[in-house]
Amino acid sequence: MPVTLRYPFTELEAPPEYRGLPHIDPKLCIGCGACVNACPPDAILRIDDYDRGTRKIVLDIGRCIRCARCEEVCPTGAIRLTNLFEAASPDRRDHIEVVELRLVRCKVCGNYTDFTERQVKKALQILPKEILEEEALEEKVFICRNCRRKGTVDATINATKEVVL
Amino acid sequence: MKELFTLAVILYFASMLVALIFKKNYKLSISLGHAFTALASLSLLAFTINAIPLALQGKAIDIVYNIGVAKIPFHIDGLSLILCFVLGALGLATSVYSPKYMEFYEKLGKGWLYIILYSTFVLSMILIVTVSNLFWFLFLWEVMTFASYVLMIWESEEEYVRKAGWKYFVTMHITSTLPLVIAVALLYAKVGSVDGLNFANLASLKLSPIFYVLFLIGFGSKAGVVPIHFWLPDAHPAAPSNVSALMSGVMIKVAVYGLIRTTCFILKPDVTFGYIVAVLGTITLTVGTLYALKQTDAKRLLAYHSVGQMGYIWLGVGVGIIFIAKGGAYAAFGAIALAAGLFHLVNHALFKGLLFLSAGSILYRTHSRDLNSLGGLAKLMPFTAIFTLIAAMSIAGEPPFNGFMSKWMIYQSTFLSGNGLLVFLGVMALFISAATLASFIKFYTTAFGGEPTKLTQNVKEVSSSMLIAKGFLASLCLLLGLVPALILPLLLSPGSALTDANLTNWVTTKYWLVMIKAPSMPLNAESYFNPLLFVAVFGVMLLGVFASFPTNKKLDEPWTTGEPVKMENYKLKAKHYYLPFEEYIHGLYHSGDELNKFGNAVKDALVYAYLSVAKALHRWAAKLSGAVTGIGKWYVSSVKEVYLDETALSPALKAIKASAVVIEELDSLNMLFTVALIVLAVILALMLL
Amino acid sequence: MMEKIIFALITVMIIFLLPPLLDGISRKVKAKIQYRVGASIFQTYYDLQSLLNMEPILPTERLAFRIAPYIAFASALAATLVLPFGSFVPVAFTGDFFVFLYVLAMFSVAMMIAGFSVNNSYTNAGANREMMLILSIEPVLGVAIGVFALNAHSLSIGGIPLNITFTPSLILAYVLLAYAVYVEGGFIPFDIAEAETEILEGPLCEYSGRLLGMFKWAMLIKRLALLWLFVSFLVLPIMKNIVDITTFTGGLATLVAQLVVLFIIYGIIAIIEASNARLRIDQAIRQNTKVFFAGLVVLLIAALGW
Amino acid sequence: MSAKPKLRSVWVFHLNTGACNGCDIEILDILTPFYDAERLGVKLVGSPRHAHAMLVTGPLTRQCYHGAKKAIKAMPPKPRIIVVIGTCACSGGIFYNGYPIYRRPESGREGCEYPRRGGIIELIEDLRDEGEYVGPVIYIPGCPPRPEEILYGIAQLLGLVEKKLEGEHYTEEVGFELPEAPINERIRLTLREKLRHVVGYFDRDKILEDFMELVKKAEESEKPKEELKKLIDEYNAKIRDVRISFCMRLLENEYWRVRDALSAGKEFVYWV
Amino acid sequence: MKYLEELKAKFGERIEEIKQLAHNQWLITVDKDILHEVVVYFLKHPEWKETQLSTMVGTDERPLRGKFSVTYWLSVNGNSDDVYIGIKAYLPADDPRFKSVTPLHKGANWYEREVQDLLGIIPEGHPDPRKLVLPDDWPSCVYPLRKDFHYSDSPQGEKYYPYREPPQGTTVHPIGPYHVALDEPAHFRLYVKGEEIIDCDYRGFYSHRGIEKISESRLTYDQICFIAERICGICGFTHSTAYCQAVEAAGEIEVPERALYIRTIMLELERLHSHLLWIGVACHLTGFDTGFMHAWRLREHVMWLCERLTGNRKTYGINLVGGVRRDFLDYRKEMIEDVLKKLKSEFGKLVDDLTSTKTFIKRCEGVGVLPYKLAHEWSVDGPLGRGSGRDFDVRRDHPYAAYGDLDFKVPVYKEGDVLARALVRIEETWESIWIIEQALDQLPGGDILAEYKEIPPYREAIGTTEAPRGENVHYVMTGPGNTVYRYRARAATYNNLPAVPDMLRGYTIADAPLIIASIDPCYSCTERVQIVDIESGKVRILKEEEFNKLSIKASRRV
Repeated sequence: MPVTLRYPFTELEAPPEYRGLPHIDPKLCIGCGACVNACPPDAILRIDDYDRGTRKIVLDIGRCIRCARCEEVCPTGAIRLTNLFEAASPDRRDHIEVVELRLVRCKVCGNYTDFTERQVKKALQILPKEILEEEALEEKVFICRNCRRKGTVDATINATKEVVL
Repeated sequence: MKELFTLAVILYFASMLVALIFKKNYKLSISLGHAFTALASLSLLAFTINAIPLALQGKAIDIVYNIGVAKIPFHIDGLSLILCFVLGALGLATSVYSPKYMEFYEKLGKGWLYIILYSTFVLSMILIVTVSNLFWFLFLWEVMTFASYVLMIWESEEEYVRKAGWKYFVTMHITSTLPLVIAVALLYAKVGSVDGLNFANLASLKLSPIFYVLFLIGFGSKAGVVPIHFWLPDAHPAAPSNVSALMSGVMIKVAVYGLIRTTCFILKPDVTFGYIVAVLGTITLTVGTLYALKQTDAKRLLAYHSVGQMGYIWLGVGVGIIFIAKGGAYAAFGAIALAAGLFHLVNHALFKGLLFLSAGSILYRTHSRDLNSLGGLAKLMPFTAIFTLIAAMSIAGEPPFNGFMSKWMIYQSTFLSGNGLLVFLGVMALFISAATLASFIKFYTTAFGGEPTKLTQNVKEVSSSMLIAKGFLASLCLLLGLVPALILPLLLSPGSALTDANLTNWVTTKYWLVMIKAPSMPLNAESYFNPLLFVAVFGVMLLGVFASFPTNKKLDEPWTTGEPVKMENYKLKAKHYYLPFEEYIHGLYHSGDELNKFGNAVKDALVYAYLSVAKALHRWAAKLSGAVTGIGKWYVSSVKEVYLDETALSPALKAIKASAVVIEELDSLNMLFTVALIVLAVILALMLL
Repeated sequence: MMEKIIFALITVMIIFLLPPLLDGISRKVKAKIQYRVGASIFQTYYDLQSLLNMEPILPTERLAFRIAPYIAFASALAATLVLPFGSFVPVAFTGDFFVFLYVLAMFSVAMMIAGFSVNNSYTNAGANREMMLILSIEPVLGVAIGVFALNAHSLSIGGIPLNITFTPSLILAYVLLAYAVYVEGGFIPFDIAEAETEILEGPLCEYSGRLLGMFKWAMLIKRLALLWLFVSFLVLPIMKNIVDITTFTGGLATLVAQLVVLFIIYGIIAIIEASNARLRIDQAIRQNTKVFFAGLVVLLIAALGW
Repeated sequence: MSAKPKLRSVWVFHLNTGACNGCDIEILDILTPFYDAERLGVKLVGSPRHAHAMLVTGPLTRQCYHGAKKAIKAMPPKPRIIVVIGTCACSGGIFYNGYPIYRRPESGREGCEYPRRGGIIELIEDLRDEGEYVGPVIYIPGCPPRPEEILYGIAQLLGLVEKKLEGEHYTEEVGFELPEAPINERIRLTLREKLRHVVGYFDRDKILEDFMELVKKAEESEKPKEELKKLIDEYNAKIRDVRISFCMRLLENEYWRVRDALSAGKEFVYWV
Repeated sequence: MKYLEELKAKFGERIEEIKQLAHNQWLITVDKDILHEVVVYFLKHPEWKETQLSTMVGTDERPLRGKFSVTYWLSVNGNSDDVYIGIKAYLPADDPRFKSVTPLHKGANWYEREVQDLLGIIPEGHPDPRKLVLPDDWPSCVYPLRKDFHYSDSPQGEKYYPYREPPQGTTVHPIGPYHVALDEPAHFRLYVKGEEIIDCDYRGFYSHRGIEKISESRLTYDQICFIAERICGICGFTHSTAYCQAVEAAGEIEVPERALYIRTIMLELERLHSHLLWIGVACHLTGFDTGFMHAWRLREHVMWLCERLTGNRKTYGINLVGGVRRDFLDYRKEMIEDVLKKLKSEFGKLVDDLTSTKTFIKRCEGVGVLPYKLAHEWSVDGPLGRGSGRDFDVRRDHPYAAYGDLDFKVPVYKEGDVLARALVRIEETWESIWIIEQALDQLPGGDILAEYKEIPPYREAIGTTEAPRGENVHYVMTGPGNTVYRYRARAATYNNLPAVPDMLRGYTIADAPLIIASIDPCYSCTERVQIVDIESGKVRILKEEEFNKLSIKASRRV
């Protein structure tokens, strides 16, 4: 009466409660970096490239400790711990998941800002429409911090930032 | 043929002479002296080999030397030849080995004296095993004891050597010489003349059982049989290694010769006596070997094994005596058992000699015989290692070496005896064989295994002459193991002389096969062993696997589970080998120690008494020599140092006198010496009366 | 002649190839007891094959260390060659029990010398234990042989089983022999010398690759030799009453019977192994001594002729 | 699955370079009845000399470094497979830049490189620099990896299974979708945060989804409050779980409270 | 606390301050010269038989007060009072020395060596002032837990080996760091005569990962929960619970009752699998693999249960400051009940199997005896202490989580050998099953995670739990900006391990793995880690002299 499981000669699914491999849904990720801040082992990186105007959210499954703090803090539910577990690989590069997002180009100075286009969209979704008219916001949102500091300090944009981060 | 024997004797005397001539040059005297002893051994060997066919026919060689005052008769039969062979072989090996080895003792000087003593020692043994008169036997016996004693205390500035010397000398006199003297005196009283003490004459007498007891004690104590073995482990290591080799290799065997000669040939083999010998042998082998298991001093370990291995010999001889005495269908079986014992005697001489020479080599190079601090010599002294391994495997009884053959025959003679007690003795022998193996694995691996230690890291291989000597013995070990038939017929001859049975039905000794039958053995169930075939099969398989699975030599340091450990501390110390087992049988050791304490008390009392007597005798001798006091004084003042050994060779009175003068410095030693001379004088006096 | 060749072939197969299979079966049985699927019964072959293909790494230059596996292998083989396979004895350089024992002991000697010739307290401890185990079991074995010798008046491996008469003491001698074989075979609880969790497989700790493979294989062959001896003692006396062993078919039948009994015994051993913890060396010595003293009683009974 | 294995016998030595024990216990676990790595020919051995493969766990502390190096050097010259088990050994894990952790000087201690550095690879590279052969390396991340995952890794090593994971690099091309919830996003986020404190992050999304489903239904009716109450009663009767029912009730109250507050125009900001 | 009066009477003015930190925690600040006297006064107090040196914390308080401080935390057990006493002394920054307690109480040995290593606070008169914690190639005079040390610096020093010369005529028998009987690296250097162990030297802290430093610098309060869990892979949950309790006590956070019960159930499940693991390992070490397999087969059911309850088999990751992260829905409760039912029937069978295997019992009986007196001197914890007749249990003496509401027995054996420890663990397993059943029945409703605003800085507290191996003590001093100022974790094994050499002496190397395993050692717990902060991004490797200079300068500045 052996009780041995057939695995690895058969497929096996971990229970739905299992905190398995993390996965970023690239369609949902807005690149806000909340997960980066929450991640205890720094398995998630936020790498901004201001020359090319991209932000990379890099997830290294080989560094992840499966604590699911990222899932807990993610505002869009983009990063989730699946119940997959078969991550073994001879190549560490297989453990990398990169989501590369475009940064917003500042309308004033033309440099890239430190937030992504998707972040802005999300912020706009959350912000109560009653508070500001959309057009006015759109204008001011696409401005980098420096230029903004130079210009008038807009309380609502500050609020936006707060919301997002 | 007789000339060869005489030549050997003469050569020994010649060596003494040569040594005296070149007295001033230590090295030369020793080299030349040993050259002569080597030649002497060779001629003895040649004599032995020539004499074997005669012995096989049941004939003996009789020689008589007329030395003026007396005629000394010699009767050389198979039994004597066995011992002659041993003496020749071991004498040759030590003679080749010693010149180089004795450089170790150069600072002690007096090479000439050493040669004289050496020759006296070996010669006395040769004569003992060939002489056929009990009087001369006893005389030579005392000479042998004395010569071995002086050789033994060669390093007499060491405290432990002096102590061991005392122990040896006193014990020998009380337990060995004394019973023998009594026995001889009793016999003399019966026959009335020195010539009447001839073996042939004595054999025709009807003698009382008391002689069994006297001879048993006399020869048993010399052979180191429990309980009179205590002197041996102290005595043998104290001597220089070449002498140890002779003492362990031959001297104690001479006692076995004496036992067989007296109890089987002079007296009649007796069943009860046989049982006693066998049981004593078993006790000896058990006690000796189990004590050896504990030793960490290389030579002491070997000495204890001498005790143990003597037990094997006694067991074989004892079983032989039982069945020879029983006679009938068992007589032939008895002869085989006796041959087994004698075979072990020969083998033990060879491998124990070799082991002592190896221990000597180690001592020579490392100045240490403490196994705890040795190590890694296999790398530095590869040939010594191989020879030691051969000897160790021989003594442990691993096929195809000679030790296995003789042990195997002893097992056959006990297990097939159909006697519950003897089977039990055989079981003990089997068990002790494992203990011997344990002990020699320890001996070999602590000295040669592992990495070199601080002590041994600068050691070199010993010189070729020493290696040749060891190689000679090692090859004999292998040869006798592979082709036991070379010597078995000779070994069987004493047995067949004692029985009338036709041995050819019972034992087959072709070159390639030894087959033994026992009484009431069913058909096709004989015990046989074919060493040559075994070696061939084994060798083919060994080479086969070696060729099919070759290995490279990528090296790494031993695995220390991750943290570094000094190599020296990472090896089991010799004293910790088999510790749980030793603890388990500590009851034995403990009671042994208690007995030892008791024995020491007895011994001390005896020594005290002995010394008192010696002192009295000494004083008496001093008074007697009053007349020559002046000469003695002059001698002392003109010679700067007076040593006991020097005086030993002066005329007796002068020696007594000289020792009287230096009594303050060399009190006890001189007393012992005096006693020795007086004992000799007493023996002579008894005879002449 | 033809018959001899057939027997020789079968024998070679048994000697070389059966031991790993037996080990595989033993592992399988143990796995089943532990509710596992366990390795394939051919796993030991795979293990040996992969080890024998691996270059070793040596901890010391000592020659003794390097050739010990070969000596062990050759001695285990040589010991096996004198056993009766049916009526066939492959190379009868001896028929004697003691020669068999001593040749087999060379295996242990090689192992111990190898273990002691490395500066490593693990291998040293293993070799040390091996020796002590032999020391404590040797008398038991001796007593068993003694009873057999008293009973059959022979020391021949072929001769004893064919000439014994069944007496109470003989039955007890079988028990003693079984015990001794079990201990010498180094099965749990007597795998003290090769204890993995305590002293990292003892003398084998420093061996690697090919040399380790040789040793492991040799050890399995040694176990086969010991068990085959016991099986022969068990089977031959029975079979000789049923068939004529000296004929070809009789020999073959005996061989088959031997094999069957061997498998059964290996299975039983696996069960004993699975349900025991390893003893400490001092406990093993104590137990073996107890058995020895019991054996002496058996010897006494045998000496009295019962 | 039916592929013939490349290796049929893998003897492994377990090398812990400062792990928390989790992975080590899982390694022992794969020997136990349910997983039984012996099926695959895996045997845990006591000495690196016997080992084909080294099972490495732990972030490689400096104190372990020397011993670990010795252990790998003590292995037979080939095959020297390294099986890296657990996140720590793969990349240093949560401990990756603590002061006692070994890093090669060229690896640096902090930085944005990826794959993230750390763990046993530092030692392997040191060994390779010294000219020692080190065989194939297989990484099995996890904290700790499940026994199945270790089995999977070993099976991969034996050639029984193929690797399933590939590195992914997504760019904007995959498209962006901003999921539209049936209720106001701000309310949703507030409720979501509230739920975190009641049932925890894991179960909240499912419950919230169900709840929003009900809300959507309720909002369509005329009397949403009564309707929602009714719907939730029905839902609870169906699900028969005390906790979920409790949450539903709670959500209902919260929902109306927040919605009322919002529609009253009160400033209401949530924070993560 | 009537004893405080006694204390005041005895030491008078040199007691500088007495304050209550939490309902059961008192902090007594004393003059540094009488520190050791006060500590020993409590330890040897005749009325508090089982008083225990729980932990000792050294803190670099130079940024706050310009001083170092050391605090000895004592737990008073086996008495109706539920009290922890901290005895604190401030040491001057330029010459941080204090009188060592070790000569008077062996149990303080490691604590004092640790502060010496990590903070450069020197215990005067310590009998064995060798390095304990830091790597052997760590430079001298660099103290990582000082606040002027950056957590990710790792200066190289010269490698040396701190071992004593072996006693005359003994062989060194090293066990570990890579020995098959040790799951984790630790180095026992046995000095043996053949098989017999004469003496033992220990070098641990191979798993020292700097958790405390990481926690004080890189991580936030919530993140520390996860690193605390990774202190140990077997009893991680008790660590994170203890940490959370410490922070909750310091920050005065009210934890919902349901969270407490969930924690209790998880703690007991952890104890279940840990004890089953231990039984298996003990069997494995004695070569009884069948016992190992069956124990672990049972354990696997618990592991699966935990995986379904929390999402992971052992690093449950469900603790946060203020509560837990996952709730027990009804179906999860049912799963627990099923597993318990299975365990109850099969565990009994397993125990019967073990006790009827004579060879196994023979190996355990009379081996590794730790008499009561030594157990007390070394302040050993948990089943080890209870196997030696010490009657204490944090769950009973200082109820935390929901243990105050539950009923259970504390098994105590007097023999002090491996068998006694095994029996204690077996009985505790039965008790754990019983506790879980009770807790499930009483599981209250409500939230599982408290809401709190901010944790006030510079408050101290300790949190204790009874891990499967004994008492875990976590000390937290809160800091500004969502980080911890000082975090100190002490696992049970930290107290138990120093007693191992005493247990080994006189037994054989065959027993050594079993004896070492019998304390159920958890080196990673003992050796913790310290880490916390991310961004600086540049590599800093300093030469030793440079570094030493720097730290000297820094200390002068402070």
